[in-house]
Amino acid sequence: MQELINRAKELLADGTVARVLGWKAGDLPYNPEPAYFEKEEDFENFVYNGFCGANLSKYMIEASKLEGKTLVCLKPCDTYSFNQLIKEHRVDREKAYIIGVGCKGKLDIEKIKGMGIKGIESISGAEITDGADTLTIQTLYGEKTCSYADAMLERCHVCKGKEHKIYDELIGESKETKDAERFDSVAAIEAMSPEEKFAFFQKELSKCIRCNACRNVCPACSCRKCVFDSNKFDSSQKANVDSFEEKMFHIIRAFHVAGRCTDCGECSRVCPQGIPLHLFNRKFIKDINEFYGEYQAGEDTDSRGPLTDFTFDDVEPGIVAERG
Amino acid sequence: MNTPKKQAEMIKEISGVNPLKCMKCGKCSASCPSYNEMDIKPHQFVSYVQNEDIESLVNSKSLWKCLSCFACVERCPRDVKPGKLIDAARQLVVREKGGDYLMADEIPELLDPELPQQLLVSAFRRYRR
Amino acid sequence: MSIETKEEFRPKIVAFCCNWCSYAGADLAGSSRLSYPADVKIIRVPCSCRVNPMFILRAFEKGADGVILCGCHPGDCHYSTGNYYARRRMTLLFSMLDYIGVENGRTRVEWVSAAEGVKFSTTMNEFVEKVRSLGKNVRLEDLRCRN
Amino acid sequence: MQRIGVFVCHCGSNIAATVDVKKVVEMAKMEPGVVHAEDYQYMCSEAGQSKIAEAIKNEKLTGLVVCSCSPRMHETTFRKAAERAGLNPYMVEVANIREHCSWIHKDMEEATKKAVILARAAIAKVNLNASLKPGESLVTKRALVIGGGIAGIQTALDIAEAGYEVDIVEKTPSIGGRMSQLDKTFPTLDCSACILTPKMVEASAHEKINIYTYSEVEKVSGFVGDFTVDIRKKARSVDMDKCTGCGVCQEKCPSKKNSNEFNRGLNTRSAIYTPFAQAIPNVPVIDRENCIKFKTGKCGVCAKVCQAGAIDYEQKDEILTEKYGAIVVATGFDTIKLDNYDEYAYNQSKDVITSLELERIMNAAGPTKGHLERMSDGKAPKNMVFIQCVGSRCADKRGKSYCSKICCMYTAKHAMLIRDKYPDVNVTVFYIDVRTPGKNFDEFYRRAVEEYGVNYIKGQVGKVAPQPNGQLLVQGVDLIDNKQILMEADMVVLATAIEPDPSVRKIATMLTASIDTNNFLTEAHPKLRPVESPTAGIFLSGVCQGPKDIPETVSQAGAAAVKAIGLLAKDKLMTNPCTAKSDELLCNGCSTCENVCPYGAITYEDKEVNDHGIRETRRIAVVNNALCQGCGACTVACPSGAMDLQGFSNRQIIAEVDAICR
Repeated sequence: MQELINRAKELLADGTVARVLGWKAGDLPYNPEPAYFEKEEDFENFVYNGFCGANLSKYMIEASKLEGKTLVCLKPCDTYSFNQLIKEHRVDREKAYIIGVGCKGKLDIEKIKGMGIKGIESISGAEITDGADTLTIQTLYGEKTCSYADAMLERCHVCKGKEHKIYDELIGESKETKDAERFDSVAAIEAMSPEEKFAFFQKELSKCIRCNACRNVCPACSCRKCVFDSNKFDSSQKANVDSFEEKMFHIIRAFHVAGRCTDCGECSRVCPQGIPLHLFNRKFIKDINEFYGEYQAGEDTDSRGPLTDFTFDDVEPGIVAERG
Repeated sequence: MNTPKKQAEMIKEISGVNPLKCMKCGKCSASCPSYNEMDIKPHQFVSYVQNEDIESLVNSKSLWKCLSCFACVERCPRDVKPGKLIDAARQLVVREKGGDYLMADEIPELLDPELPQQLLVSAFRRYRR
Repeated sequence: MSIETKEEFRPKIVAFCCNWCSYAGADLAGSSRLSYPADVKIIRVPCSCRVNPMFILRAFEKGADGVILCGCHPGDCHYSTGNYYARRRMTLLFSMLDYIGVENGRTRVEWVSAAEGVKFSTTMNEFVEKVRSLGKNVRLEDLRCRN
Repeated sequence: MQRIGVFVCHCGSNIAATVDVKKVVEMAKMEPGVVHAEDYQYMCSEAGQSKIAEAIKNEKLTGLVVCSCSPRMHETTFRKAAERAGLNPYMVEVANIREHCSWIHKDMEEATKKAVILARAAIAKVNLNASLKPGESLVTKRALVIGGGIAGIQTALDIAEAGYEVDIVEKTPSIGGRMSQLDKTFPTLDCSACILTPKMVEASAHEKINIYTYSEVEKVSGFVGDFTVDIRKKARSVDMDKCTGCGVCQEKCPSKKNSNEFNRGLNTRSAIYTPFAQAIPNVPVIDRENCIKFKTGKCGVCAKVCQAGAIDYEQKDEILTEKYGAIVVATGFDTIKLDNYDEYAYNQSKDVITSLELERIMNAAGPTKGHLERMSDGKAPKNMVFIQCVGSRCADKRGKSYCSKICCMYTAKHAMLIRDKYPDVNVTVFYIDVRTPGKNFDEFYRRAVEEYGVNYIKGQVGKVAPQPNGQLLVQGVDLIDNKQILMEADMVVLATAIEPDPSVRKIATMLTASIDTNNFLTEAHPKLRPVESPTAGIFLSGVCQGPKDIPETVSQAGAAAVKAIGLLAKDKLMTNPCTAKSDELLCNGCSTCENVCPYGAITYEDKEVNDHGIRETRRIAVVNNALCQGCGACTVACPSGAMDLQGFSNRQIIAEVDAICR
């Protein structure tokens, strides 16, 4: 982390960048938040550890409008989002100085709490320089430990790889975290009967409180004005008023980002109700891969997205029924 | 037996043939190897079913003279398949009478070693329940 | 007629038809007097690619029991490529609906040319039959407005 | 709020017999925005239209809903009526209660209910309609004719005579098409070449006509009045300007065993060839697949003997890009393949031929120099059998469902010509029906029977079996005598079904012109617009639209020409105002819409916007109204809903959905 801070200060000092976009410590040991750092003294709060899950790409939309370059710290998976935003002309590559930061998997505090660890005072073992094997947690009730992998976000278990797709320089080491298949969870739902599927999503989605956190954090959901806030479709709404609307909202949201979603997993990470929202996006990705060939949004900045492309012999929509 | 109308419906159902599709070109009769032995000709099967005169059809010689070679079925340009109609009429008789045209014991006597296999198969198709 | 048949379930079906092929195909079905159930109501759109998934979900929300989209055959789109995009969009949307447990018989895409009045009518007959067999759409409907 | 008038048409009894129009009027009056509703016998009539005009004036209507026949039929009529009465034509919507309702439903209650819902949907839409103004686009005063047969030649001549430039693109080395392969024409028996050749010469000499032979259309973009077409001029390997057409190269060419397409493969030709003597242009092409020089690199005989030095082995395909205001398709036909008709032994015997092959045999320039003889042994036939409807009128996959229309007449012609020239030849025709609608057609057929003694048998042939003695055993049926017939024939002629030339599929796709299940191009209206494609600016000439004989083809060619001239005569066209429009405050500038636009109508501009007080420069999608055709692909691709389609807006369609599901 110190290496990162030193380099950031250096670039600020020599005028290469006008500000630094990173994470600052929060009020609790596990909730750092995205922040700008413009002066040397700001860096006191700068952190980069296992809890820095937030994808900073989306902040670059606004940062691109500011004077001068912005140094942005991007984890390997965040670079996919950044590429996708370049493709959509939402961020200005010239306005960004990208430091690709290493990643050893990001942590999910809900998982730690789920292990019965309460009253957390501090956590060690989550620094980027640590081995990412074990977490030691000081709690009101004494010291507890847990394995790093057990506390990881779902998305890190199905990591796309620790290679940065776009950067100006790289700092920090990474560690492979993939130990599960990305589409297994989707396939498990696909195998259910229609009744089970419906019951599953009914249960999950009825938790939705329409806080819009998923939409606000999503780098693909970067519309100036969301269709659910405009009068273009007679669909504007601020809260759920019936059981269908949450489904409508989430299906349309997933459809709007289909072919553009990099599967960064931010939606699921930020959902206060713990809804596995990535299951929607990943279903689309799985279908796209199966129907139209492997496609990873954000892999590059110039390929055609699957929904703005076609071949003459694409599968017919009837495939859905045929597949059973 | 049932009313002529029901019989005709049954033939249509068994054969899966829609006689209304016939354009009366006669290609079935032109293709038929047993044409000369038949009293009702293949192209007429269609109109007999259409006119619901199943009685004449089931009592005709043609019923048993058809070789079931299905040349007419193969070549019919309108997908009407007169061979299937006569096949269905035969089914009707076989089902109705409860008796077969030939007894199994009689067959060996009638066999000619020169006969092609296909004919035997079609004979079984016709004469067995 | 028994009471049961009187109260037979009549589905609400929305059919989106592209102006150039399928709407003309529906016109041909009409002028050829090829009947299909009155449950089908057609909305004219310029091209199958004009149909936004929002429209389909909206129809379900408002109580439709089935939604069918008809367009020109692939390769024959009046706008060259519209139906190719529609094909991808609808494949993914239908797959998603299937994934969340909505019976896939309630959605269908059929390519009907201006010359295929017969196909239009048989497609609609089949589709209505299918939706009837599935019964009322209760999974996507906004129940609040119904009861 | 709109002030909407609803007009319900009885269409005589077409609608009123199954839809309770009074009930529709009554229900419509209860819909929001509706201030006036009435019904009338014939809304499209003069009287009906003036009712609309009166209501617009008296009730100060701002929107109209006409419940009548399909909008494809009378939308324009009602829009024009509204415009004359001072209402913007795009404030009119049509509820289709005839084709989509009264004609398909029998139960009055049910049909009326549906009509009410359809009216309701249209009213809901009109409530959200906005006045639209069409734009203008310029017309390129030049026409393209695809296909250089009699249809294409006639169309080109007629357009050129009206004073417009025309280009003909023909894929074979010469214009002339199928008609140049025919010997005589029915029902007058004049020689085909004698009437066609002068037309070919006239076309090639016309100063307004430019002919590209051995060329194909490669790519088409643009729209009515302004098409851009790429034409591939295939390498001829002979310099058109230098060649004198002396023919020495063809004589000396050592590769002579190549199937002669013009003679339907009945004999052979050299690798450098002109398809026939009267070919235009009279410049040979080198068939590179069979040329020894191209295959082995050695030979070059033609170059050596050519005094004009016209042979050019290095020639390359050339792509020309031209602009046109109108395109006429005249791609013609071919006979179907007979591979699936084993019973007629076409692939087994050389003496079973198609009628088009017989044309070549009968022709003095054909493979037998006009002598009627068997292709197997050159003997003169004594007994000939003609079989009608081979592959026509078939419900199965082997053939075509339609009647090929020309076979009855050309068979009568063949039979008559043979009996006339070779009175000792017996001619038997097996037919299903003899169809002779046309001027002097039935008389012609009767002459074949009565004066020339052609034996017509009503019935079909089941099988043609080649015999060891070279004869053909024909097994047929006489349905009148109820007899099966077995006869020996020396030659059997199959009246083979015709189908659109296979190249038409690709061309139709390029032109976005619709084709039917048989690959015939669809007309804009089967009765009232038979020579226009539904795609604006595309016209149909000849058999590409449906089977027809020469006089019909020539009339249609003229009609297509007139339609094209009508278009070219205009300086400007009104463009469809139902185009996409981007809301600059919602646009993300993400380029997604640009990727799906088939017309390249969307570009991006950096534009200063005022978003509720925030002034900033944004990258924003801009639609070129002259290029946009209004498909709406962009509207769905747009995630923010910034892109919307005028006349079919998101809110309008949703209003229709809501009205239907209510």
